[in-house]
Amino acid sequence: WDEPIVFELSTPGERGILIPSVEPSVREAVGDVVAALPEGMRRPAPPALPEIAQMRVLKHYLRLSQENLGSDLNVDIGQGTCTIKYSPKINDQLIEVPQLRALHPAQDPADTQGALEMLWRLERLMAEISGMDAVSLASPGGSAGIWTNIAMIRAYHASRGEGEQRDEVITTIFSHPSNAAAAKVAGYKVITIHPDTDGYPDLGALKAALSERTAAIMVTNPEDTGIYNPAIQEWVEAAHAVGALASYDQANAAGILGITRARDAGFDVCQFNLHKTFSAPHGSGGPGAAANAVSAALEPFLPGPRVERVDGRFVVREAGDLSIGHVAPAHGVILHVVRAYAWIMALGAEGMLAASQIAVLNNNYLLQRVLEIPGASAPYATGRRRIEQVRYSWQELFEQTGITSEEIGIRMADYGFHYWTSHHPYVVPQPFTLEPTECYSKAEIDEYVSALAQVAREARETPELVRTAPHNQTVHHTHHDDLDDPERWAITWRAYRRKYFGETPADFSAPADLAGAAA
Amino acid sequence: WDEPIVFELSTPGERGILIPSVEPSVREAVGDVVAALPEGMRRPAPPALPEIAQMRVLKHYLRLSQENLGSDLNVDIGQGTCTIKYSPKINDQLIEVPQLRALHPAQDPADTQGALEMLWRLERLMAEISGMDAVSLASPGGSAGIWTNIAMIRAYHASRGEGEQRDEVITTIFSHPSNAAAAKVAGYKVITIHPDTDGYPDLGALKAALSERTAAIMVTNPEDTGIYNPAIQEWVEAAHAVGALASYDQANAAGILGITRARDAGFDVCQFNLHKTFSAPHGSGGPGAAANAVSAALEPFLPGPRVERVDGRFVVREAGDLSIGHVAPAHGVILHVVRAYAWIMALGAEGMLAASQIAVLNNNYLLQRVLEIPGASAPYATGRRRIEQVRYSWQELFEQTGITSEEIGIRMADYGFHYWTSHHPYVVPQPFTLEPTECYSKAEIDEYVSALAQVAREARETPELVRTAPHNQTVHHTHHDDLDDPERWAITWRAYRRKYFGETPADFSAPADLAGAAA
Amino acid sequence: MSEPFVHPYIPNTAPEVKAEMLAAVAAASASEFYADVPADLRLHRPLNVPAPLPAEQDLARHVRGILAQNRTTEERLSFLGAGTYNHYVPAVVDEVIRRSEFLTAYAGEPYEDHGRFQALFEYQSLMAELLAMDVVNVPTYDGYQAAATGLSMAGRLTGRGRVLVVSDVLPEKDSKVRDYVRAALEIEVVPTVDGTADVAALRERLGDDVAAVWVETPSFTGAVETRLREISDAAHAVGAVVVVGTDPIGYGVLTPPALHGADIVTGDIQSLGLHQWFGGAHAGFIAVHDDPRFVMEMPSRLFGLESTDVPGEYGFGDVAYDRTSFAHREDGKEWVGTAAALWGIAAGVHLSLMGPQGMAELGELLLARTRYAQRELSAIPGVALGDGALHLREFTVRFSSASAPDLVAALRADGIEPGVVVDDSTLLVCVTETTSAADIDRLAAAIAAALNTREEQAA
Amino acid sequence: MSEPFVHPYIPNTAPEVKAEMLAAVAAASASEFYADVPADLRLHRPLNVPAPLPAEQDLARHVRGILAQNRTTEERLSFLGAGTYNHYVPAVVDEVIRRSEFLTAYAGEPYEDHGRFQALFEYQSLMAELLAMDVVNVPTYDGYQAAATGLSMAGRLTGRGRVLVVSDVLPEKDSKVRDYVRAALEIEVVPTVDGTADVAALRERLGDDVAAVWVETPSFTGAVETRLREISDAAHAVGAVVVVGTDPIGYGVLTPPALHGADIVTGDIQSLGLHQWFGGAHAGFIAVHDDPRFVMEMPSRLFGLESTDVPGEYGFGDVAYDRTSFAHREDGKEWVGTAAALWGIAAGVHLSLMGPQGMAELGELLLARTRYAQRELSAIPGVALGDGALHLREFTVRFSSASAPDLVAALRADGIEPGVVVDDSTLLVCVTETTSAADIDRLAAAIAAALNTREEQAA
Repeated sequence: WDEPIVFELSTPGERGILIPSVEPSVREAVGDVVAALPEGMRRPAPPALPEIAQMRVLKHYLRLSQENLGSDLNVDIGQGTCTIKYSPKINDQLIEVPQLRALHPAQDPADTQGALEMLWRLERLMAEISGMDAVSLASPGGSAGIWTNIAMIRAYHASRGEGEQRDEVITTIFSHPSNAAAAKVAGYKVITIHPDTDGYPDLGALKAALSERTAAIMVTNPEDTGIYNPAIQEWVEAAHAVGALASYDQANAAGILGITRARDAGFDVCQFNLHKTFSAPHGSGGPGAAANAVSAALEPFLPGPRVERVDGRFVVREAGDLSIGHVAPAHGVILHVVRAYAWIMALGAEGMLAASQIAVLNNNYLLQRVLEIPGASAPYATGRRRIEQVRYSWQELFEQTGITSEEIGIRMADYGFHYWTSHHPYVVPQPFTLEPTECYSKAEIDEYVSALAQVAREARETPELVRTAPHNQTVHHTHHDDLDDPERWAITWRAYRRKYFGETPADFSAPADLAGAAA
Repeated sequence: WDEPIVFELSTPGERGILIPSVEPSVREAVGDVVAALPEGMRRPAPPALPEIAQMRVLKHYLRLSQENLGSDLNVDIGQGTCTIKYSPKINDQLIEVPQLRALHPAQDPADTQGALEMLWRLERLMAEISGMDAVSLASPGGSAGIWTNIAMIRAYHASRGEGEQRDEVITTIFSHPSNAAAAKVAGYKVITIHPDTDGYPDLGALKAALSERTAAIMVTNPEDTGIYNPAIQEWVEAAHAVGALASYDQANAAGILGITRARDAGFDVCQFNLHKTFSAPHGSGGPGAAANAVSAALEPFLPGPRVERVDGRFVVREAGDLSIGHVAPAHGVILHVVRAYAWIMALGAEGMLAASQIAVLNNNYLLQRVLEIPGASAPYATGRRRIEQVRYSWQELFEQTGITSEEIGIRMADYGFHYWTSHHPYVVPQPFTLEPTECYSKAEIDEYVSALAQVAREARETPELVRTAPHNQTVHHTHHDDLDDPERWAITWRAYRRKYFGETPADFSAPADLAGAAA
Repeated sequence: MSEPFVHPYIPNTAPEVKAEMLAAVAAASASEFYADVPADLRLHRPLNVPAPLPAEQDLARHVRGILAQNRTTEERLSFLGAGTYNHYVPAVVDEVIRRSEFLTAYAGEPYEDHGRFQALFEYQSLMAELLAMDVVNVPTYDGYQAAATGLSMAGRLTGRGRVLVVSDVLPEKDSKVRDYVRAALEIEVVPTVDGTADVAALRERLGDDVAAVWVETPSFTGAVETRLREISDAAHAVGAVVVVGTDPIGYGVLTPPALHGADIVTGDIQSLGLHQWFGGAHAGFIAVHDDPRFVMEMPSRLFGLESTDVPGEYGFGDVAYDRTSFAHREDGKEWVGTAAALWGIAAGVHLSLMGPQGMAELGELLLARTRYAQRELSAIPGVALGDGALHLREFTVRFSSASAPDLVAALRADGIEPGVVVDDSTLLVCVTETTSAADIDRLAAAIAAALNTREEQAA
Repeated sequence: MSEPFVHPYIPNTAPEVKAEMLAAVAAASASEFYADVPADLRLHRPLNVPAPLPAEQDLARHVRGILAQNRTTEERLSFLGAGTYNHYVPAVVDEVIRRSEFLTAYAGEPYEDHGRFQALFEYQSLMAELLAMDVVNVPTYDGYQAAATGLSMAGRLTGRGRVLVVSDVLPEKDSKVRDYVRAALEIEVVPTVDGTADVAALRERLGDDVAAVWVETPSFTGAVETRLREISDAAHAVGAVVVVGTDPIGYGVLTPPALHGADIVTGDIQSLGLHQWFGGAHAGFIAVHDDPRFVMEMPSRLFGLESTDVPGEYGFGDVAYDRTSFAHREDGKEWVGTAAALWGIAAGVHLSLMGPQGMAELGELLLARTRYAQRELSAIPGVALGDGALHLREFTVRFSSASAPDLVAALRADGIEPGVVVDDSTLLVCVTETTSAADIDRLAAAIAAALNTREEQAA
């Protein structure tokens, strides 16, 4: 498809959908409410939205959808760190019912027992999976869950009068950047530990960094390299020894469910991503959802509202005074709560263990196959097994051919494969991160590796072919330099028309001159 | 995608879905029921179905779906005679509810009042739209509806003792072939009237063919040429004059809703296609559904069961002795009944009229634009308006370039457009039939015509490009001669493997030697 | 609606563009296009239909309000079968067939609709494995039509006019088939004995004027025909064709009819991935051996695999298109039209998910639960099994002293649909994988209680 | 499950292929891969979770059984709002966002995920027209987060630490915002007068240490701020940023905040095409002018249009990626992560369907029904409006002698959810296009009846 921008489809007078008319009885009672608006409150001209009949709107978005690769369509091994699992279709069917869709959080709890029971059940499952005492499902995303972690940690120290004193958070460079970023937003100074020469988190460096100023360590484990920190318990103990809390980002838990648990290593708080580890779909980038699990000591700090079971019925309670309050509307992303619950119930203990073990088997099989490709390497922990993913490097291939990892990724798309090029932080040179999860068959993994090997071969034999990719996509090579120049970036259609064609919309208003603001 | 045949995806031991186990209490009570099967009743080896995990099955079929052009995706003007309308998404949502999906026809009618009311309401609407007295929605397709028409006609004459005498049915060459074919199945000799030199149905020829042997005339109007028979009333009167019935195939009613009605022209019986005129989706070729509408005289012959309204409740009655009986399971295709009802209710009288008028406006606009393309013509009724479609001809272009209509159609697909090449009967040379319906905007019609003009230009300038199309599709030029040779046709994967690779399946059995059968 | 009528479904109701198009074709108004429709045939008033609901939310509320009167088989405990079965439909099946690309496709060519052709070819191929036959059609309307066409094929093949039916046939199906074949075939009933064919009686009535022997297995009462091989041998000996009507649900464990000599195997695929839909979602299959005599008699489309310009690539197309009414009107084989392709895709997805092990386990589960239900119900005093045959999914019970309609009424009051009434003393009971042992126990208890109450009232 | 564990979600549980892969990597069993996990951290028992339901039909029955306890707002007459609104969602919106291609996509690049980039760019663009601003982000979690980030942006921009809030804020939102900005900003309340801002009091408290003035319109009580221009002028005069929290539903007829001087406009798009989902489907927007000072403070992704190698072709990509935490961890602007992109696509489809006329008609309908409901309810003796402000969709009523919780309990018994309790005598009532005049009449009658009953009981 060569599908225009939606505004280009507009024909004056077309309607996409009709709205009920104001009832005559209402009209008679209230008159012309628009004309009666106070001075200046009536919009001078209608918004310049496009006018398009229904079928064409549908067609537009269906065509756009076809210009997209969901995990239902491709072999999504290339989105390492993202844990792209199969999102079972039955789970989508289970949520698409009026009993969830047409439910309001302020309804009589007698009418929402099913939803409340779902929340309660998943909390209990997550407590068992993490080994923790209490769980909240309120956080509407993985990073949001990390924020909830640090907000609780901050409230905990504040409740003990140590809020001022403890102003540092320690993380590792291969932990997800949101750990560092959320701690910063919470007001903390962030200290980042780099790995030792083997790629393992450096316990010595941690101990050197810990002090009575440390509020918490916030770490991902296994890290985005797929390496599990064998000294994780020592890390937690060291943190505890200085009065700090230990926060566990379980974004990479897909290989360790039923193998090892956060609480067993001593952690005080952790969060799981329901949209990764527990199979809820990624929705083009959200909604996501996190489960925050905490020890009994941190339970009073969990966000509200809380669901409790009393005499077999489920009741909603506002959280207590120590709580960090509300972190999102209502009870969190109920869609993902039901999906995650259904996924766990479809598998059970044996199934979750099998999922972890097969994810790890797939990953180590993939590791072996990738390392057979000339020019590819897996930095750190050479010769050791990995958990569920590996951060690889094309450095050798780059040195030999000048082809970058990003260029290889774009060429991979020509073969119908994803390959994510965001590998924060850019510590590994020419990185690529692959995570096969338990959901791909050997045949699909082999297919992916074959394409990767093919592109690596092309990098040597026909580098221009790789450099000028894509050749087989909806669009052609794009000019990214447009995007970093404020004079040229175009974040909306109206800005594009204004900047490139001088069309200033009638309702354009200039930014305020915040004269004092720069001061 | 280069998606394999589903059998090629099989890996031993994979499961796509699991089945509940036999309960221990059942097992204990009944033992091993499979082992206990009578001699020869246990299948010797499991069927050779593929073994594929769930996500891969899903991926397979999603990929196949993307290799398909639904009317939601393209500008479906090229499937003339098919009346490809917008099938409103709300109508799909309305049927996808347990209240229809999980309903059994033998349930207590008290539990199925909603479904019965839908049937009753649509019957009443169809009676008004056709002007007829009674309606059945039981026929599961358009041609099935034609069959129901002729079956009722046959029963009618039989009830009057004229079953033997009346053994002929008259149709026109531009009526849908199922009229002729169904009459043949019903035991009738079929007489086909060809148009006069202007392309209008030839009233003189009809009169010459009518006799006391005529059971019925069965005609489409407007015909597949988009020409409305201005003498239609005279046709009906002439049929009635010899004691024959008049059956109206309303497959092409999309341009005349609210304009003119079957009963007003004197017809005794007619059928509408719910999946064309009333917007129900075509489902890759079904299910369809027909509404059979009849005069009071034919009402006793309608198929059963019948829905009646008694004291505000809906009851189900078996049809009487004169009825042709059941033509399909239960009450017909309820999904399409609800969709058609919703479509009518969304439009109302004014909306259906507008739909007809715009369909006809679109068609005449399209006609004008197509005739501007050198090499295209619209045989018959030159210079006159058409109703909702036109059968065009590329004869002139073919004579000039040697490019056939079929080749043009294949090349059109390269531009993302459908173009149906089945134009039964092949009376118009190098035919193509376009039907824009009311659902396409002027912009889309223009887009389609531009592509058509472009391909016509290519036929002159770069004929080889057209002849070797497709260039831009999932597959390349296929070898149709495989398909007409019994030695080479491969109607199933197992037949393909057997014929081309000599793999005879374990459960293969040879056709019986029906020695006496040829006699 | 007093302003210019503009509707979301009809783009060119937008006044400006409509005027522009009228001008382009030099028409003053749309009525000009109807010059050929005589004035006295015109409807000079608006259609008399209810006021419309052009706002989608009003329409949705209205239709949902009507349908909300229905009570589903999820709200009732249902043992209803008789042609429409409550089998579980995997979510993936629904997901695939509701895709716009399949739902709204129609008659595209093998190039731009490659996916549809492949999906239906695969459906044919998967059914072929289940049935152990080499040719299966793109679905026709339903199992009724499939049987009617199967018999008609036999008539054309043999040039003969008699059909012997040796099984109990679902009455609605019998009605359809008889009227359909009326012009060419006469159907004679060879009454069943203890639920299945009376092979001796069949042998007596066979002759070289018999076009076909028609076998239903499972039959109307759910009885599985165990003597099909004998029937086939007898039929073939006089040159008659064996036409079977069946439900493919059991062939993960049961021997398919082809291996017992059936020539034309027909049936319905509603059991393979279609919801009940009030009986409105059926599709019929016709399977034959790869023998041109049979293939050339099939009216439906047959999608075949073919080679393309690229070696190793699969293309698809219509096999022997010249058979069809599209090609030859009344000289084609019966007719071909819009039938039930989408349901074929559904069944294909279903079989792809089930695989050999799924179909085997399902077959076993159905056999076991059927047997269990037979035992539980026949253990109730006053209840006996209708016959001693092998049953799959359905069976009849006879009440010695109670009326079947009364019993149904009594159980409906408890939220149970115990089965379909066959006659005053006989009930047709159906169990599937959705009716658990506990559900069957509940049925048995309710019947026992109802019969007891009846006895007490009588006493 | 006693046989080898094979699961449909995990292909390589198939025993043969699993063994083959283990052999390929020279591992005896999967446990070898966990060499780095110390033995004393291993869980040496199965997780203590309920027995699984691996058969899909059993799982479906179980989950549906739990959810069947819920009673929906289709079964109850609901006037509940307070942040989650019952607006009609067009079928096309649901159809688009449930497409596998959007539902299961994630972090693809602009080439293979061109459609996702375009759809979200279009969402940004459509919102921009509604809001009359040139920059809108890819959605953040919800309106709470959007306001919190908007205020944080103002703090960073100005380097100041005071925020003056001049509107009534939804308590849950206030809770979130305060905790989020705690490290950088102090929020001071300027109490409202008759439902909206006390501009005089604001002027008194403004100073050059004020980072932002925070306006909510419609406010917690549904009051529309009509003096935003004055507020903006006063704020700008001291170099403070005007941050608005809003719901975009009314901007088909109401003047958008940017035209009254707002600098950062934030809000929630649940009203634009998302179902209620028990409050679990929200997404937040942040809109600013195309001023790099503001743009560079935004934490979310911003998709921009760019040229490609083919003249006239549109490509897409991330604008100013270097702002983000992906690029710079704690040195980025707050953080970016999986938020609510799918809901942005939904809102884009919704606005594409609605067009200018749809949004205008909807705005008028909401204003009219709100006014109508205010009139009907305040006409009941003992019921008064909470304030005299202009309201959109929501408003409060005060009961002179009844308790709001008691009244709610009484109406629930009639199947009506009359509103959200604000305090013992105050109820927050919400009307939308799904609550018809007849529905409002029914509410008024029920409240009148309940109050009467109360009086009678008291008498």
